[in-house]
Amino acid sequence: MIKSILKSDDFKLKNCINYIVVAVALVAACTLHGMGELKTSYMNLLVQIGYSIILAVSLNLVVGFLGELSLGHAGFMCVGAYLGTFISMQLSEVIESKIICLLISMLCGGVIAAVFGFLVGLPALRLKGDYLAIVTLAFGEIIRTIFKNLPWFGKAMGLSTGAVKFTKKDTPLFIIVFITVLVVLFLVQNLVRSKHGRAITAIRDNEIAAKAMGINVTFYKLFVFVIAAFFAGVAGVFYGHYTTPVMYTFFSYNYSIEILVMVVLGGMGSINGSIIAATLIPIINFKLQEKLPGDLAALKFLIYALILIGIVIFNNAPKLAPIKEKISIKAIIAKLTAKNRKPEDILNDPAHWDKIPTKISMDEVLSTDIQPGNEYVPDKPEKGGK
Amino acid sequence: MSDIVLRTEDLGISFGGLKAVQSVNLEIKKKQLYGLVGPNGAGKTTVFNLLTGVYQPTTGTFYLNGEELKGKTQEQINRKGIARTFQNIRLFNNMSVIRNVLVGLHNQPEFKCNPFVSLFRLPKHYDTENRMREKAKEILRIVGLEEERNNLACNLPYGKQRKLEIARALATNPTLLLLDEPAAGMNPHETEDLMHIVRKIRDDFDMTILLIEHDMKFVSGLCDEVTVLNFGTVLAQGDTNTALNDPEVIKAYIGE
Amino acid sequence: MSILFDGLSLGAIYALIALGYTMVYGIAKMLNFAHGDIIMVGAYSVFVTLASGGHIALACILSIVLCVIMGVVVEKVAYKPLRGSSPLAVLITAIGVSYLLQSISQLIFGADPKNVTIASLGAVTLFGAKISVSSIVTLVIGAVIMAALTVFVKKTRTGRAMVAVSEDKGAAMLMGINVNKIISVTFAIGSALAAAASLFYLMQIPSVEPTLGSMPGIKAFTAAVIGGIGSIPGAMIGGVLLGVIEKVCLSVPVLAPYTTAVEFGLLIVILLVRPIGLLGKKRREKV
Amino acid sequence: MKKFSKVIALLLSLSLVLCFAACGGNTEETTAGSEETTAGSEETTVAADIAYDLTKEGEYTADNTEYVIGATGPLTGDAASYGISVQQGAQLAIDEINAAGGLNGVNFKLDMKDDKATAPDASTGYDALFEAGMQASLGSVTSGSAESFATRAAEDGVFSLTPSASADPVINASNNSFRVCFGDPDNGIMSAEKLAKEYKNIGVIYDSSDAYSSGIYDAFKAKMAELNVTYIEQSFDAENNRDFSTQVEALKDCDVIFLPIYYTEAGLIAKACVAKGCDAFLFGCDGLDGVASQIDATVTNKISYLTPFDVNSEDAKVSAFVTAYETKYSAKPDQFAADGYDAVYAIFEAMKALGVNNVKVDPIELGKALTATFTSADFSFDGVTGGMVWDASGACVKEPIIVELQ
Repeated sequence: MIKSILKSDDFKLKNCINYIVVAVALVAACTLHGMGELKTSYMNLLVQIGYSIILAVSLNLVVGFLGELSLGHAGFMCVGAYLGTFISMQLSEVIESKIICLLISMLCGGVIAAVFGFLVGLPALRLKGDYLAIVTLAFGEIIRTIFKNLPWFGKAMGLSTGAVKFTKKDTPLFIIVFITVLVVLFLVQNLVRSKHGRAITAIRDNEIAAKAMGINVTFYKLFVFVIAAFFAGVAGVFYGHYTTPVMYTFFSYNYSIEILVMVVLGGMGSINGSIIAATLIPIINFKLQEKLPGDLAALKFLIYALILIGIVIFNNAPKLAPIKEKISIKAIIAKLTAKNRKPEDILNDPAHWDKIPTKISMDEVLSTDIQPGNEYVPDKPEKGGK
Repeated sequence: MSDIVLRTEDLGISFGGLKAVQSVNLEIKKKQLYGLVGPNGAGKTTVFNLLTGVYQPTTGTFYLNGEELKGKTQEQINRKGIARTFQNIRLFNNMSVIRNVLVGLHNQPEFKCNPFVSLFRLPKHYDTENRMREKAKEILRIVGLEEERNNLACNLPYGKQRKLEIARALATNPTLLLLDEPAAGMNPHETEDLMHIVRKIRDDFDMTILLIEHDMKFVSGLCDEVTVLNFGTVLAQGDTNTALNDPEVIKAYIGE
Repeated sequence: MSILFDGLSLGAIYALIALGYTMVYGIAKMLNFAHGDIIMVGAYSVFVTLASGGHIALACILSIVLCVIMGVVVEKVAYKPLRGSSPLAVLITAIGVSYLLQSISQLIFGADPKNVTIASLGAVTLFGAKISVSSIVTLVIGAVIMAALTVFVKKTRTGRAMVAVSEDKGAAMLMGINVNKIISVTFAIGSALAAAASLFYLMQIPSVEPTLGSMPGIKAFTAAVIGGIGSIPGAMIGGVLLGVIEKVCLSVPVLAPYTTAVEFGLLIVILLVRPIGLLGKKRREKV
Repeated sequence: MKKFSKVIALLLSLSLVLCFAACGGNTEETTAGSEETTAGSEETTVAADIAYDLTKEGEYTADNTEYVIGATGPLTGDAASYGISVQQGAQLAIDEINAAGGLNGVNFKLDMKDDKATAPDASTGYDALFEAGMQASLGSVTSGSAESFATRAAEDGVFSLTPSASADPVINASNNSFRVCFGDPDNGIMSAEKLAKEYKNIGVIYDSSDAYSSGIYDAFKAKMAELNVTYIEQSFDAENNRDFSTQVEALKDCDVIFLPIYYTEAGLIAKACVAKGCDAFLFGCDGLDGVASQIDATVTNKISYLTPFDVNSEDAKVSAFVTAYETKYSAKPDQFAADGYDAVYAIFEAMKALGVNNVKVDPIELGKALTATFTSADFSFDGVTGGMVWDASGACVKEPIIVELQ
């Protein structure tokens, strides 16, 4: 039994490399911190990276795996940040340890956000594509509008979370955040690499066929929205413990879009890509903030926008595909190994059949149909052997 | 208990004023290979869509093994035992061949596995996955795609994609298999091969199969009974030879 | 009564922007997030022309010319290379373009809002409420543009080609329609509408800043979706409806802070009841 | 391969254990630390006696050749105009100080980071500044970010004197946090008293989405209830509404409309008044400073506001500042610029009074010293926004003037 478990995909190096990288990064950061070599700015940057990873990975579940565009992810984070941190602040009056407060409120914030995820998932059952995108965007704005007017959360002033905020004297927040990142990665990858993950990707690839295969589309759509919202809520709780005050301005659709940008830059459906993008974007933001003071700050958005447009066009433009293939790592490796490849090999390997020039394209095959002058005249049927 | 698997009664649907299909009465017996033929636009695929819950019939109803399935959703109908393939192939293109089949196996009671079992990787998850893989390989072997199991579905040649669709439908363990133009786009050699596969499926699984096909050699070589549709109505029905040689049918095809 | 008129004139602006959205979405099948920022560009050009002593008519023409050039250039540079790739990629590029336009205008004009001195057309009293002439003009022009667009799409060659492209790009291409040209024309029309919207926007809200376009853009997109995206009268109805609702909410003190929530809530409710919007055309996916 | 996977699994679990160990190890420190903090805050009242050492070198100030004053503010995004004003005002002050020979020959430097008016960016901005050798700070420009900045600064003990963040949580966030501007409640109470005394039909339009505006409005509301005066309220949400016809329509018959908002929206409201034919007197607080640039000749309403700063003042100091600002930036300074200018000078004066003569002075020691100076009874500062003294809470006490626009 254990042997077969160890043999499964879960324990292949390429499937757990991300755990290793995150864990090594965490251990390295802990060591540096223990030696007193880790600057506060880097510790705080690590927290930002951590919750960005959680957000990006969870949004990737919705966008990359389920194939539904959501522009309201910051809304779930907002729920977690306001309500989760609020709960934590109430708890802090009874419980002294900030860590325990955080852990409890993480669960609470996540669960409440998940409830909202369920509510947003409901329209997702009826709507698709851009319509769903605008509904999720609308949802995010509604949440924000409500929180900025409720008296319990400081209204426009925001929720002051000084009582529970992790300060320099506490256990560095990044440790807890990164352990959570590992847990989130574990859960998300387990989901994706299971029959349920297959069902979810099947819905993305072809909803009609998925339905015809008896996949419970309703259940899985709601399930994905709930899970993603749960994680976003957890990220929100971290946010509330990382900075004060929790203000509605942060959770605008612009932030949802920033998370989406992480997912798209990392590659939809690629968890490792999301991790990399969610690491790079906070670093870029931080470095640009550090390096571009004053008037140059406006340049930051300019650079950001240009990078965004450039990368998306480069990655997706059909016309650039041949250029991209030439310079991609895969292509370089293939080139290095291609010399010993005989044409017959290519012919026998269906993975390379797209490289074989054919005269008849698929459309022509499909269009063979009964037309005037090309009608089918039934032959004398020959009874097939039975 | 009769051995009639699928019975439709006065099945019909109209879109707006257009009667796409009207009063189709079918009776398909167990292990039967039944053909549904007719010129383009005759409403064959619409009948499939009615039987699988894509459209809801406006008149009539249909029964699978005596149980009325009208009004059920696509998912429910699939679980009751009707599986289908699609005329314009609808594979999960970005997934490997074996994963396509694994999706088909998703609802089998023997592979039931709560999402949280997978989420927390309880031992049951590994057990289920392994058994599913074995089963999927077995099904792929039947349609002759075992070798290709790790390729992306969209990289398969056309004929193999058709076969994969059949394998995937088969994986849902249906009592009735609906094949929508399974031989379209295949060369004669592949068609021959497919005929063997269809028969093998019928024999190995005691399957009842309803198929739409334009290739009359394929139909007449395979089916015991056919129904000929034209403009949404039944033109002829019964024994394959007789029905296909019906003057009305020939007229409908040649247009005279 | 007065609230209704205020709502109508605000709605007319939303409607004008929504028409641009709906045209571009209907034909190019892409959500042009940067549409709101094209309005901002138009508004700045009006501001610059007026501030340097130009006549309002000149400002109007210049802003339309600039917006059309802008729209077409953006389409050629940022969207055309992505034709045929996933809609999400196009959406992200559009967002990138939106950021780009905002930061460029901040670099040029600075971040602070600039006052625009625009000749007031005065006001008239109608049904006991005082209404500025500019809002009536906005409404009338909006209706005229809507009618003109409908006629354009139905009666002219280019318009019919647009419909063909929106139905099926591939088939349209096989019919000898230059799809790229049609999409460019669509963007040009959409941007011209944005320029018009910017002018009327300034008549009611005479102040420009780099982020001017984003909220009206989102609101107008909401309006377009409420009306049924791709439908020209739908955009008009959606815009006016949204404008009136916004004003009614604002006039109730308890509800006023929640205005945005009410507007977006309305969107969700309408889409849940009618997933294609009020006047949208249903498309059946072929199985 | 299989073996390798096992090794990795082992490594993974090991690292997890390590992490937990690290967590557990630090927890004890945590509780001890928080006790210290509480102890510290009890001693606030005797802040003046805190010992400091201005010769000490800071952790990150070894490379300083100038005194570094840090700040964050919105330099991009919706609120960018406020941040840029503060930056320009502060920079002007720095330039003047340097031109006059600095502090004992040592120049000053302003380092301002963009925070887009969001809390996390203010916090990372603070980190970057602190590690770049910042010695004293202007905090942040907008209230939320300033609270975030001040909280982080309090952890280290860095002095912050925010030019414009008027909400009370900002100065309550730490003992080292001070402000140059009026507090929101002060504005609200002063306005309520004035309006209740002089007018009958009072209307209010406030921005429910803005901390500054709702802060003033809440105080105003309470004061009006206390004075037993009724008024009509209207609100808007600056993020979403820029068309004020409805609000003005509702207040058309008022004698006076109180506008506890910023000048950009106030300009639009004034124009909406023209469109609606409403001739009410528009009265606001210091946020209205700058409204002159937002309106034109068409606006006939009388507008006036409570402010510590009048750009047209005859006062020599103010007109010198205005002239210098105009020469440098070819625009008239608004209140944010004046606040930024004053904040820099206040810090400079305090440092001069302290006799700071160490370019590498430790920000923490300097923080203690500056806090002691600012809260001491004999420190006052006379700037372009009036004469100021600070109380122990960090609030600034100064006299408002009423500026009238025609």
